[in-house]
Amino acid sequence: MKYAYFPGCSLKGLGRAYEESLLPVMERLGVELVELDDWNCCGATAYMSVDERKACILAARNLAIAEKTGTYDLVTPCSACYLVLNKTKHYLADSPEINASVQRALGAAGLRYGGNTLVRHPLDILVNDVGLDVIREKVVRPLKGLKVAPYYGCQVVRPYATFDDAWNPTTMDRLLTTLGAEVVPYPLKTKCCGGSLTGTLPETGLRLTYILLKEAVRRGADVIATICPLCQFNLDAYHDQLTRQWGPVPIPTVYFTQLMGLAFGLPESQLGLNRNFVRMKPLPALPAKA
Amino acid sequence: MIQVPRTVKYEAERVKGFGREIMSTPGCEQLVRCIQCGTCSGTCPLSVYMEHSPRQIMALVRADFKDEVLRSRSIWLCASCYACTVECPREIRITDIMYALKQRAILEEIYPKRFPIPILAKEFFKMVHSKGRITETLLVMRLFLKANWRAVLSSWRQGIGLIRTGRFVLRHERIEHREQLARMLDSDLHDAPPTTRKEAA
Amino acid sequence: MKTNIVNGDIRIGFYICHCGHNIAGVVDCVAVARDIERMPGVVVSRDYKYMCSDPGQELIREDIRELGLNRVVVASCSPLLHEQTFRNAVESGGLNRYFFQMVNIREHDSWVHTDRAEATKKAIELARAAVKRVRFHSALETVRVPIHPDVLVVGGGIAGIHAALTLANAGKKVFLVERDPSIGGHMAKFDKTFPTLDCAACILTPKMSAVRANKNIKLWTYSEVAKVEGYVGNYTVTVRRKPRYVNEDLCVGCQECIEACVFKEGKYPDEFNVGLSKRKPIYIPFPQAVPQVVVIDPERCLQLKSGRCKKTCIEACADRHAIDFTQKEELVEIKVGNIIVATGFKLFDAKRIPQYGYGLYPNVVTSIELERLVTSSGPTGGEVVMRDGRTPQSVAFILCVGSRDFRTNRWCSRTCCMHSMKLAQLVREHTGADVTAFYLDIRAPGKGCEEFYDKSLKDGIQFVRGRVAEVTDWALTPEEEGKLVIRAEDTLAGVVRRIPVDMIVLAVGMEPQADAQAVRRLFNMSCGTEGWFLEKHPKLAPVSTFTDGVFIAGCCQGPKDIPDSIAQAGAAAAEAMALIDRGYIEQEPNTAYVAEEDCSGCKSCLPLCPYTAISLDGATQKARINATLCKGCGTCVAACPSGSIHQHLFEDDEIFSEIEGVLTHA
Amino acid sequence: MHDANWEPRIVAFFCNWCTYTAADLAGVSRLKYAPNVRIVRLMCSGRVDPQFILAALAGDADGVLIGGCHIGDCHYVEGNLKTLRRFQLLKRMLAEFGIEDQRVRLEWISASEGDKVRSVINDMVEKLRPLGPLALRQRSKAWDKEVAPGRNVSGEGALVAPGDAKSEPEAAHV
Repeated sequence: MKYAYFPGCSLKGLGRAYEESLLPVMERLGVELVELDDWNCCGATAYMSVDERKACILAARNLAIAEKTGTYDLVTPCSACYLVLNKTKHYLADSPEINASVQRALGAAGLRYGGNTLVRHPLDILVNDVGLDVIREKVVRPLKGLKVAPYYGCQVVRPYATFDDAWNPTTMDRLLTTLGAEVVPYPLKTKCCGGSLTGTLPETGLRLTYILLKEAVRRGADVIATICPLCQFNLDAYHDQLTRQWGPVPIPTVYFTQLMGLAFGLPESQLGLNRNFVRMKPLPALPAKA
Repeated sequence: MIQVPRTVKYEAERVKGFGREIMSTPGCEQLVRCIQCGTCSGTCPLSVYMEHSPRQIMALVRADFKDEVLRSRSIWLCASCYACTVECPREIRITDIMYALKQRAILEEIYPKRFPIPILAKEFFKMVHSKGRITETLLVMRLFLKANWRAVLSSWRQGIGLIRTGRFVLRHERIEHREQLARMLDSDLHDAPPTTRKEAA
Repeated sequence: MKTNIVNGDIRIGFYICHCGHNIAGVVDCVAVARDIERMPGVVVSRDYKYMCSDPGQELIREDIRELGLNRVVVASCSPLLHEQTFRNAVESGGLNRYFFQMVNIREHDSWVHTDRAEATKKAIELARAAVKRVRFHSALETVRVPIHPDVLVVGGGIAGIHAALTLANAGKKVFLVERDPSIGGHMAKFDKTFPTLDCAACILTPKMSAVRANKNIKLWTYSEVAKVEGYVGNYTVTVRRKPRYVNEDLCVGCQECIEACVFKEGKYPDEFNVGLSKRKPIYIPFPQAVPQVVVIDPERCLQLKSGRCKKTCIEACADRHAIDFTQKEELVEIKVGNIIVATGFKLFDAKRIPQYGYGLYPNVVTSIELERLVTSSGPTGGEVVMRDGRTPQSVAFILCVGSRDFRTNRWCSRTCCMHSMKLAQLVREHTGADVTAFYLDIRAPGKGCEEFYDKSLKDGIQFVRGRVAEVTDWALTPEEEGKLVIRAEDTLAGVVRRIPVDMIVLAVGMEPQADAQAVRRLFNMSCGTEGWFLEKHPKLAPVSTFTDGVFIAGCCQGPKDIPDSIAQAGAAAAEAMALIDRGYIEQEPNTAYVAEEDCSGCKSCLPLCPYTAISLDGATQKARINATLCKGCGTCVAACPSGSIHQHLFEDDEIFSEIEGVLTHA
Repeated sequence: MHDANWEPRIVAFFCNWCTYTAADLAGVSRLKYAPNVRIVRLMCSGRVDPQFILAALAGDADGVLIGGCHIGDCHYVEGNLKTLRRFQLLKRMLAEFGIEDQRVRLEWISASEGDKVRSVINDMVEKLRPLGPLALRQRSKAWDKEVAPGRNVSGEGALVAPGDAKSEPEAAHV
């Protein structure tokens, strides 16, 4: 299986542990991710706040480059990138005016976008293309006894719920169960982490982060699994301030791909787990195999 | 002295046609069907910090109170989580309306001053325009310098943590074809190709 | 039979109606009248403010008398609205009523266009077409067909019951067909009724007994209509009677068989108590059920499922032998002249809004569940309790669940505001709990309803205007621990609130029945986009349908409360009676006929007619059309290769001239 | 090519029970649509004789729209099925004559679909606009004779109006 791969800026910066775990896991499953040539920033929420047309152009450049590779499925791990690229796709398809204007801009750089690129999330690929049965076969170290709060955040399931339910997504729940982990009921699984507000207006964003962490602790989770670099950063990097303001909420937040890596028996050091502020406790030793 | 604010709104404060203009933006048309039920505000994780709840913003837009809307911090507090959009019983894409309002505020330069969120948006915009990609740590540093340099002091521990965990990137991420991107972003909005325009000039 | 006076002295009167501003606001009526005036054969061309008014009609009569008109054209609204009005006027003026043609320049022109010039041009062209057409009209006779005096009422809810009783009390014979084992419908489940708070059972049960007692009513419960054939006055209906495995004529409702059933306790969800209690495989739907006859659930009964049961029920009924496991489904054919459809509604499935946690949190209940809880004959004997048996200290009502929502049901269900207020008052009366109602708009337009709202306020019910965003069980503050938490904007106070409560009641809205489309087809009715049965005219014919002799009553036509359902039921009964008592129906003489001299006897028309109105005359080998069977669709006319079949009112010449007329350039 | 003020002219045959009622509903709902259509009421779409369509096209219409009840909903059980079969045959024939596919259209519109009346009419007008006038007589004078073999309709001459359509109303009134 071969896919075009759009890492996004975060996976090269704050969220590099996501890429560090995603790539070996995909390789283990025989999924080839070919990084898009000279991809650019998707524009995230910020670009859309300034200029809608330019935001579309920015995202469309990536869609066009992906289309040119002939591999129509473009895998995008970052929630913001996933949303922005999908949204642009919808805008171009729904509005002839926007489409014409964007095509002109692409044309200025000798590009064209025919509307064929499919923007997909690794969760979608793993559960729907690879399949849980194949994943189960690769599990050498089941995550028995590990209680995980599955946290999806917002932008992958909303507003374009393409592969899962917008209110109660379950793809990651099923994946984690396949890895042998125990999924705790986590009603806040699609609530907002505060996004970039944790940085711009900490007094607002951090409270959202705190609520997420507190409820995960209350539900008895050992770890929160996330699918987005910004969510991971927010839930992981502010414990200092959170503790000062509301008291400790000691729970680590890792990428679901890191948990997959652990279950596949990949060494912790290769999965970027050491990049966490709040480190995950080492898994209990495996019982001797019969 | 006790300030007793007067809250009456005069017709002169309305910018007639503003609401209609926003509602004609692609994706914002459904606003006309809002019944002010407040689901958006009830769903919004950030409405509790807004001086006007999302529902009130919708009402103000429809009533043409342009200044009140564009100067408000509410529109910038939207974190784009899209909860309101999927919950709205009238299928109003509230998040997209917030975007349309933010764009207008930036265009007309009437967003709240020294308010970090629009500043981040603009800095982000500039960095992508010149480099093609974002280097988060550098972006945040710039934001701190422009908006609230004291914040740097309170988050120094975090900075050290990022350095320790190898996530603090100081080298600019950039794409190869930057001039190509610039050409695209600066391309003309209208039909006329650049050559004809020269001729016309 | 038909005489075309094409070459005779054609004297046409043309009238264009302003309809106040409805037409004249867009169409230049004077210009139209002036244009038509110049057409050949037109003797008079007038414009008038309201043609349908008495003076308007008199204008026509007078011109017929004074000017010797023999054709009349009126350009006004849709012929579906006023064609009969003007035909009557023409007739009372002394002319055959079919020397008339109507032009629709309101629904099809002034109401749908804004450009005055274009609309006027269209009106002129449509009017010219009618003037050209009317020349070919001929004198026809209205066909009279006798009407069968019996009536079928479908659905035994309050609407069906009332319609059946009204007809039966007037001496008409009624077949009342109900799908469930008992009549009573939704109303039988209610405790009290708003806004009077009178006991629902006290007003419904006597009517149910009256149905049972009335000799003119043939009550068939546990039965469904399987097939409908025929037309107004002469319907043949096939009713499917499902086996209840109990002989209705022998059972006296002593219920000893239920006592004797091998299941010692109820085991299966009781439909009447919406699953809040359990029943046995043999049961009586509810104590006041009509008929008082037990029924056996074939899905649950050991004997019917496996054939291996001690059959203690049969032993218990040894004297009467009412239990009959050999009963089979029966198809019964009946003849009726009119049909009243009162098939009701179903409640919105609250699970479709996952944010409200119905099915997830046990103390989130629907309004009908609460209704059963507050009823003294209900599963808790009238005690409002939570699933763990505790009495709630705080109860919240969420209104408009599934209603006024583009993702589910767009309409307002009309009764939920009042229904919720009634339940809220009862909850306060029963438990003293704090009650908060979250609403979008309070709709209390019925008689006594606004007063009821006022009473609710006085009773201390808190009203919060705001649609609840979500119901969760995670606590942010100590007082939220262990409670259900509502998050909503209090839109009038302008703040977002989190409100912890013990119990949440979802005021679920009304929806068309799941099989509304199938029922619609069965009776040849139309449905609106929402799925409610469509009335012939929203104001002038609210209980009629587009099929003559088929009437609708109650919530199958749209959400309504008990008084309105009953009013409609009465109206439907009266409409049916009006037809019955006249004794005959008049049919449009738009039947097809064969010009025998042209018929080649090719037989290609024979299979086209769904009413088998066409036959081949054995002697002449020509097609023959039975006018009483013909419904006037004209399909055979269009298909006849030799052009020998014609249709009254839709003659080829008439249509060709109409085509020609609309294509003139005005 | 053609007159800048040219507007497509459409003759519509609507069945009494569904589509005509739907058009009434569009009116009652005050939906606005293009004023290019002239509706002829028939009891059932099954009454639409192919000759009506040809007469309309020959008589200077640029398009013909037929509206009936949805399949399965026909007031007369299955009149619309007959319409459909006949329509498919006619379409093939019209294609032979080089008459564009978009010019003759069959739509199922139920009594409650007022909005569909609007959208279908608007859509048809938009689709006819780029095609320009049908101008059947210019296209084929011979064909003209074939479809309307001298049918003497109103005593005012052949069904197909005389050459100069613009002066026709006056001519008719003389």
